[in-house]
Amino acid sequence: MVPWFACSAAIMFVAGLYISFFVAPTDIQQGEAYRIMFIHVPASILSMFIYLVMAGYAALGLIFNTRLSSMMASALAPTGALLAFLSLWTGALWGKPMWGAWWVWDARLTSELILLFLYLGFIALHASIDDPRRADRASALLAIIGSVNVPIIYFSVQWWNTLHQGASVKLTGTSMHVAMQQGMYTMMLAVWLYAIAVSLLRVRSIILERESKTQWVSELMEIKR
Amino acid sequence: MNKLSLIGLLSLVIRRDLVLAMRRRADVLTTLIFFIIVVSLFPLGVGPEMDMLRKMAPGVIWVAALLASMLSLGRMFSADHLDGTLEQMMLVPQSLSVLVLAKILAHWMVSGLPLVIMAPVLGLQFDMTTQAIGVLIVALLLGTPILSMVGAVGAALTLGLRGGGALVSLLVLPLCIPVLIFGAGAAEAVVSGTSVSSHLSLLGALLVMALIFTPWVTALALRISME
Amino acid sequence: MLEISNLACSRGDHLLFSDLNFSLSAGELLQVQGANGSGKTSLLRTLCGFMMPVAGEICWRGQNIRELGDQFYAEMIYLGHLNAIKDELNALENLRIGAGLAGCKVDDKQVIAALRRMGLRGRETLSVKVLSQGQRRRVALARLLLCNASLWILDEPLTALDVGAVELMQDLIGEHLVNNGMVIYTTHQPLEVVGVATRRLTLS
Amino acid sequence: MNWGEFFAMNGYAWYIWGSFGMALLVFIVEIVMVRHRRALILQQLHLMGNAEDL
Repeated sequence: MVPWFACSAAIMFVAGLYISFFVAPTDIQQGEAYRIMFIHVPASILSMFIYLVMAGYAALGLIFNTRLSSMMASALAPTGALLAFLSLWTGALWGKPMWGAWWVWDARLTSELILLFLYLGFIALHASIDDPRRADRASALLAIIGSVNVPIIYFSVQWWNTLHQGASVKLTGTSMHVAMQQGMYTMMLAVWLYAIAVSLLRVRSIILERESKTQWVSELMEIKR
Repeated sequence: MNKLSLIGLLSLVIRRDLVLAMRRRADVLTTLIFFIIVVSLFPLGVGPEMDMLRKMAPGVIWVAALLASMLSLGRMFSADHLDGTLEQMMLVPQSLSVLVLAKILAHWMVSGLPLVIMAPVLGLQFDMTTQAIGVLIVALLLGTPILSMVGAVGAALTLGLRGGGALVSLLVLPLCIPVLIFGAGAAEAVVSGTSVSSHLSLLGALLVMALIFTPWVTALALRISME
Repeated sequence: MLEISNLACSRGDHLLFSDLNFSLSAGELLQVQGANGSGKTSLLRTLCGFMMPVAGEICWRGQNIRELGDQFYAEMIYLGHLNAIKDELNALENLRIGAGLAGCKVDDKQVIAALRRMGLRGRETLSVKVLSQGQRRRVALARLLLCNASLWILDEPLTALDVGAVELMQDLIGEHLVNNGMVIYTTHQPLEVVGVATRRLTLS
Repeated sequence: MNWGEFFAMNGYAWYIWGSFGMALLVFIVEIVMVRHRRALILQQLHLMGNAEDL
């Protein structure tokens, strides 16, 4: 399954990049810089979505004690963390020419930063517990707590921000050009497929690692040898 | 042989933890002194202009309180874990959540309450108005128990791990952001003349929510960690 | 009354034992044997509900202990490798709290009687810090006397005990069994209780 | 539109290519890491398999 997702991700990336750089016209207000959005928006949305999926898998693993879903959760975490980082990075690079600042203490930005910390906490907790079953269960609990807290943090930061400074910057250009939309969707799909491919690849490694003593892996090894 | 009631268990554990803390007074004092030192370092770092200090005082005190409470989190369960008392605690015939709540309350009395008591003095150092100090105290009273509760979850999750201290900060600090925002915001609202009560009521709501969920989650985390 | 069926336990991803079946009824003594790492402690910890079994179930009076929860805990007492004793407190305080955690209210007279029974006369109010390892173990064992739990789960109860204390333990276990108690324990030292046939369970 | 103009991006070159470059870097690094991990595990499994044969 992995090659299929990987190939389609690659195709989508090429198509998406083509549309975003050659087809989509220059934005009137933002100039060329808006093209960063083509990578920024998919990365941000996916980083949040992956967290939800991860917390969901973790909860499944915690409640029904299924090993595969816990492994899926731990396979998703690094990808999510990287996408969160990417979202912050591209956001900063977009913010500098647009807002004149690398960083603004806006609710969205702060939540994304916290999201990155939650991912890092999940990974660090999982990595520092030797017993894999305890690691799965402890980090699952953390993921669930985190998913409860993200909305609280989002609203509290938003509230704090609106008290501090009147006008927070909103995304401009509500009515997007068709080509822009197409570019965005294609890139979104590409990142999506990429995330699936790379997590599947990772979960395969994790399964091999964890099940190395069971029968079927050694049988697999016989075949490969 | 009488059975111990729920309240009996609660007070037993609180009394036990307080006695233990009193016999290890140095630990309690370390947290408090750390708090005072961190707050006192800020004017040295940013300069002694009174206007600026007055403005940043609530934030500084809150951040210092947050850091100080992180400092004492490691001790919450680890000593009991090392000598086996925690195993016995998991076998209480009453709900583990109640026991955890007792431990959290004891932890707050030992590490949170001294900070609240110390805060007005530090507020005066930063030339805060009496009214602002009053609000700061109320906010700290509402907020520091939440820090203990959220911290308990982190402490339970990282129980017995190497490098647990740094890890617990990584896990807990991001979750404490709302407390920090509303806590510091309340005192700042006094300065800027906006509504204080909304901040405090939000803080109160957070406290109630934490009171309901965190003992239960901490108990669950302890069960996971003890396995 | 305690029934274990098809129990399987693992530590991490490593399977310790599987398909373990035994039952224990009132007045019976069970010694769990096995080499280091064969899962003796894990078995006891699973019986206490600390660890989740991979498969199988543990029933107390016909009900799974997971469902019983507090009711089961009220009837059992567990003594692990660790003494669960605080250095900062004295023997009396330690026991009062220990009994409280086990869910029973005791007064100081009972505690002192228990400590004297364990041969700690005159050391009741000494800080545990100054007691020897064996004496600490005795303090921990005194908890068995304070709560009338019917099931005793003892992990290496004889560690650090001298000959006199081992004999004392044999007497205590004997009394408990006569009163329709149940004892499960692990040990590397011989422990013979007069008049009771020790059942043995060997883990491999 | 010639290539020089395209890469200049109307003066936003740093920002845009910084973003997409970092994205590319992140993806490549992640893929390399995952592949490396897999290779390590397979190697280890081979070692263990061989050890059992001996």
